[in-house]
Amino acid sequence: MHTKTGGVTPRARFSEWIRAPIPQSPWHARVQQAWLRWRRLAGNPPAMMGFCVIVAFVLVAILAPLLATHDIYAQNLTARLQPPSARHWLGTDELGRDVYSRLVYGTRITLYIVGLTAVIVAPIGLLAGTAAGYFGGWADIVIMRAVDIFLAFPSLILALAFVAALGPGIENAVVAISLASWPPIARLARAESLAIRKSDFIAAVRLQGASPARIILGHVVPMCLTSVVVRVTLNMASIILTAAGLGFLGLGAQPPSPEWGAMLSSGRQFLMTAWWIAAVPGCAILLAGLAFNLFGDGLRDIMDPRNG
Amino acid sequence: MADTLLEVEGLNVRFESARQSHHAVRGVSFAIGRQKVGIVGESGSGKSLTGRAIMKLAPKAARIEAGKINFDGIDLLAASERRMRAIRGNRISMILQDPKFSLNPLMRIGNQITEAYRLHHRANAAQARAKALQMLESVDIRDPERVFRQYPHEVSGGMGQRVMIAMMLIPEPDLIVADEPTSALDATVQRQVLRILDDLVTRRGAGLLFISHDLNLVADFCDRVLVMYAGQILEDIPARELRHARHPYTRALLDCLPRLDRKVDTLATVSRDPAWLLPVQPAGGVLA
Amino acid sequence: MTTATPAITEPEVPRQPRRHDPAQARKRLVAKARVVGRTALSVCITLVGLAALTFFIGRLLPLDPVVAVLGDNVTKEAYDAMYHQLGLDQPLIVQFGSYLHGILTLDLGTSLTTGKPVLQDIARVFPATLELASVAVLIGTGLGIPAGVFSAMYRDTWLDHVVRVIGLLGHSTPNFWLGLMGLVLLYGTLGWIGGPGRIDLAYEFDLADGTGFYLLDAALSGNWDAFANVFSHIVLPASILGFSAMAYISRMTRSFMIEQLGQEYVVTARAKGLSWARTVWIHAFRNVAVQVVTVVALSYAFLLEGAVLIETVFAWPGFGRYLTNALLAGDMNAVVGCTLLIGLIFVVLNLLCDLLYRIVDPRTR
Amino acid sequence: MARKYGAAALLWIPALLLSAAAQAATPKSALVMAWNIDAISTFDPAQIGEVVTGELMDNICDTLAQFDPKDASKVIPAFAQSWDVSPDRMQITFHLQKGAKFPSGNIATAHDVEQGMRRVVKLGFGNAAALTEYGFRKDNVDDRIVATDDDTLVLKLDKPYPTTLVLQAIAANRVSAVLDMKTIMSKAQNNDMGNKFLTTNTACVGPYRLASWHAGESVVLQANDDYWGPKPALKRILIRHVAEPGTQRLLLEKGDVDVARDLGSDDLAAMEKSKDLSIVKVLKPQLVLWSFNTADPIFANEKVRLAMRYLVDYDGLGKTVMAYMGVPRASFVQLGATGALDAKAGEPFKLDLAKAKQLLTEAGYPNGFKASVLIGTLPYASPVAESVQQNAAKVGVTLTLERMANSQLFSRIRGREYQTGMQAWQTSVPDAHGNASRMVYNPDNRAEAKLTQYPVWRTSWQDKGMNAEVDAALLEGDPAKRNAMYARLQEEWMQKGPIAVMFQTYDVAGVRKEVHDWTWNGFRVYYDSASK
Repeated sequence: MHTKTGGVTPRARFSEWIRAPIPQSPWHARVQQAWLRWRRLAGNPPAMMGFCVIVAFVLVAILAPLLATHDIYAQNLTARLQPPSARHWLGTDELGRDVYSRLVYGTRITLYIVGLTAVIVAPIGLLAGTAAGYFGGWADIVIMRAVDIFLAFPSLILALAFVAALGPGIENAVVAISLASWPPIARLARAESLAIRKSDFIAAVRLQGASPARIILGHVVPMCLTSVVVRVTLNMASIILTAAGLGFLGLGAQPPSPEWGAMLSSGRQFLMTAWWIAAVPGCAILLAGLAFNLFGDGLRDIMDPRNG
Repeated sequence: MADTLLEVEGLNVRFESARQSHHAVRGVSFAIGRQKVGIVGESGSGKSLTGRAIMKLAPKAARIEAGKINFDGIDLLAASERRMRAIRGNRISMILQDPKFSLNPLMRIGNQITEAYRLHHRANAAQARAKALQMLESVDIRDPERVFRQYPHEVSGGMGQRVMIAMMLIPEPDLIVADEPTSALDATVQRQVLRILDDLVTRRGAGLLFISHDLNLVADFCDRVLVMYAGQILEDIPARELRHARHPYTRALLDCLPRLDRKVDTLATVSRDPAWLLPVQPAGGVLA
Repeated sequence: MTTATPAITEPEVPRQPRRHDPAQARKRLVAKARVVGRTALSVCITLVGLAALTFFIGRLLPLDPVVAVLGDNVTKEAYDAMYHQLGLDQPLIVQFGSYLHGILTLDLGTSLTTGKPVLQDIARVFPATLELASVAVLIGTGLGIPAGVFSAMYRDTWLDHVVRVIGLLGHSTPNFWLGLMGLVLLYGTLGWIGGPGRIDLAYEFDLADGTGFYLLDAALSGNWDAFANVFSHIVLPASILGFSAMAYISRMTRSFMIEQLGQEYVVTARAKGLSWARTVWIHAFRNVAVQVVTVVALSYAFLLEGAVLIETVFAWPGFGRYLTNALLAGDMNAVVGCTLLIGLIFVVLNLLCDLLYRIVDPRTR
Repeated sequence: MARKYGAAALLWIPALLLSAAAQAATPKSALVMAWNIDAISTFDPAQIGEVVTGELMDNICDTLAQFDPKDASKVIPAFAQSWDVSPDRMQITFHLQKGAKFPSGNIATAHDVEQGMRRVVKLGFGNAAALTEYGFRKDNVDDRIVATDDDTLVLKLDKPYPTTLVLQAIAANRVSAVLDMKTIMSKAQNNDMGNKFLTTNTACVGPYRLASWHAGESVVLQANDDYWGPKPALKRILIRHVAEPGTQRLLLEKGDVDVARDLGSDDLAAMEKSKDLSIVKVLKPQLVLWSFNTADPIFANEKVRLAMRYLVDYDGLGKTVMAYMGVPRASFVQLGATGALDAKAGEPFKLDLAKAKQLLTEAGYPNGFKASVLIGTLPYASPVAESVQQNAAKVGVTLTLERMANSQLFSRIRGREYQTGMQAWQTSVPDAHGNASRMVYNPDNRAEAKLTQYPVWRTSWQDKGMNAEVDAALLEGDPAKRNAMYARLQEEWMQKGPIAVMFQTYDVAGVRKEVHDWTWNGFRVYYDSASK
């Protein structure tokens, strides 16, 4: 497409290409769009910060085996509840396990929970919402009524109830949290698709005789996607907190898993003697939650500036 | 011309966005006295922005530069926000396009008008009220008492715009910037509103900067017309000579208007030419 | 904190202009009646749904209510007797039916763990939570609204960023953790504040029979020692909950304000010569006031949830702890009762807010 | 308006800092105790199946006899001032206190006790077992428990049980509580014999009475002024529910409570040094069990169960996690009980991975196996389980832990729906028979028998031979012979039993110096002798 720009360095060529006022192809347009958004993100320090932290977390999770200094299950009853030291950077817990190493591996669990929940929640919420919004009428009434019912519960209570019913464990916690957090997404998707449904291009597609399923999946869903993504990112913080809350009540990950909430609640017994056991995972949770919030906030500003 | 009211020189407005800086107004210069001057141009030609820049009400993101903006001997470039407040409404006021949005939906019309008055004149509630009612009458509102008590959504568009005019004229400003004051109204009402605006302005001998996209309207309403295109003023001619405008763009605009006096088989469309864009003269003093 | 799910967006406001003409008026009346009817119906459906959902979750629980009543060490006969007495041998649907009937007669059944009627229990524990939540909301509103407005006024300045980050901190902090740490520091180490519980046992019996709102009781009875004591107990948990409420309120206020500040009437106001501050507070804020009130009202409801963990940490004898205990002990009547109540509160609050719109916003009158 | 809010908010910050917590010393006439009292669900002595209410009840309701505060294995007179035993040990006659008054004003007579004891059997809650075990059944209780006059009560036994055992199991047990039957029966509804009334009330002769109970909040006991015995020094016992051990420590150290009952072992270690409070502890008749469901093919194998016993780090845990919480114990008979093996013989096991590995190989699991362990919410449950899990991993056995609410844990284990599970078990008598009858003796192993109150039944394990030995030991007249028989039982059971006993627990409390004469033994706490 940009053969004219022969002599210039690739870099300059790229920047010229990426800035090109008129995109040459859909792909080009998409790249430009993405690039533009990236620029906007870069221009938003808090969001950028959040993004970096998340990236850091992901890296930690991947590199856990390299970063960890001890076997996270290895107990040493003679060296328990030790304060931070050169040997144990963040001290040891009630069974003499290295808190730092456990914290590092804990990121894996946290990200696992967050990711899995997102993967479950987004599609459910999207489909329910778009279906309700697109079909309207009874479908709408029924689905939205269900959503209202779920929304009338504080999500933690609902998660508690479900976990109690399903039995403890990470997977169950994830399911419970998902069950508690799809409704807002559905509501959002519905609102979006209500608007889209009226738009002319949908009418056009319908005239071409596309099936509702096709229209929803092929046209409505993609339109809702951005705002849903933003919303899910914002939700991730509260997911982390709910998960931690469940762990705190002993209903989340089961021992000896180094899930942060579980670590925190076991550390609770030693607040006075070994505060760091509770303090450290607490900080980690805080940091993770904050990162996702900052990033989600930034994303929202970027994706749909209207409610900046 | 005699007693220049407003003098603008080399006005530039830029929007610095993440992607690239968009140069919305490019070195616009003009001067107006106590007369009715129209600014015409397609949407996005920067005409409204020019109007707002004068009042320093352009959006935050906009970077405004100008060689000179003088209003009645006051250097607006240098004027502090405090000073500007004394000028806005009091000396220069502004009529916006659509009363549905430009009036505060949760304030009674009366309060909005009296507020404008008491802001610049020492007057107690009763006096302000009297003045407001009188003002409402002067914009041909039959039952001012009632309108005074009503909320914006309770009055029709035309009446809303008249309220707007009343509100903006009550402090008796010297210059009025009217930003598409009639575009939101239907034809019949338009005339009426324009008439009111017209004789209020002429009676007070105030200046009027009439921003519009409707060449015809401007042609027979204003004394002078500035034609803007892509953030620049292409032509500045007396309204009555508009017919003989020689700039191709102005011509094009004229031609693409349906005419009654002469038969046209096809409506011409505006053809653009990069050459029209004159080199932008370097801006002088930076403001805001 | 999980409390602040920004799920609530401003309810959309009908903008039809108002005409003075009897036929129209009658039509509107009929329409209103229909609206009222529909809302009432939907509320009922929601509540029944709530009850059903919780009830069936409750019955799914692998917890054995009989064990919850009789304890671990019990003979078969006693077990079966209680099993029958609790009506667990009937089909679920029958049990649910009788439960619904109970609700209609304001009988939420008897708590298995306390042996008292659930309603009575709730009546006892609720004031504790309500007091906590009220103080928290007071803090949240007091800090949140100004914070939100200012960061909207000075958008994208350092102030805005600071407010936003603080707000997000409020969303991101595990409040139970904050509670634990605060307790250790402020009570354990520094001794600035009162410990867990609502009040030192020494005073508890001075306020035994009052409204249940200790601050109020103490003040009314002029027992200022007790008041100071109660205050020293409530200040930390309330501040922590208030923090999350603040985060939520400031966030919402900010976005409402930003939307308003983009409106034309703001330009009008400026063009009149109003100062920026006055434009914001007098003109724009008036337009978000109702939405803000809505948010405040709902943050109240969210605090109920926030209370669950905080009350566990602070041994606060409130609704949240009652619910958690009931949940862990398999005390289904209590769980369902509480959940129903929470649902009810949410629904009612939403209704009230809609009502508020109709009253305050002239366009909907 | 928002400005005002702002001002109010700003005022709050200093308020937070300045709010000097009015630190109230606890009232002189009252004992203030921090305790986890979530478990309280009723005050009906016929129904109470849980430790906290049990302890309260002991101070609310006199029983015929009581355990000697100094030596729990002795039984001393209480509401019964004396008793005589028929030569054939088949009948015990109690001579009761005269003219003692109930709070209601009624006079307490032998008939109240008689009715009360019959009531227990007829209601048939868990506590009924205390009587049914000794042959008092619904159909015969009316002629076997008889008040011959206002202050004489006769118990007719079906077998010549050891008298001390009967006294411990019945006379010193809340099943013989002195209940105000007139009042209670007057409150009875749909012939529950006043069970509903007693869930939230008490009507007894005793040093204290229940003044108020707010579930999960507080319990208040009020001294009875017209109590026949010595008047309690402290007029009020205030019990505040506090779940968090850490919180309890804070309250205790700040002097907001006089006694804390659920302190964590590490907090206790830290507080030992403190000079304004003391740590007191006493062995409870409570054992920490690891039960194996022998219906599961893996654990049906005796060698596997034995191997598991070698995976517990009795010593390490005992010194750390379980310090102050308990002592290593493998025998089903608690230390201090008649017939118990001594500390050494009662704990032949130690952490020995090699031995465990070898046993597993013999059992046919050279590469170990996978199994699940259910645990409850007791503070030490999780660390102990995790430690075991870690050791198991070293011999190839993968244990997955499932932590759950205690009530859930109970119902799973009672329903035999588990592979292995850890829970605490408490007996009410300081005699080998107490647990022999529950953890060894399994009268009927069929699932439909539902002998859910027998820990051994829950493991679906039965050994006819040992059943017989238990019966024999029970009725053996000669104490020396009897002890020998129990010694044999214990040794045999420790090798092949379906339950690995790991620890015997302490009752441990932090008591502030202001409190004097905090008196207790493994079986009860004597509030009435405490003073300040």
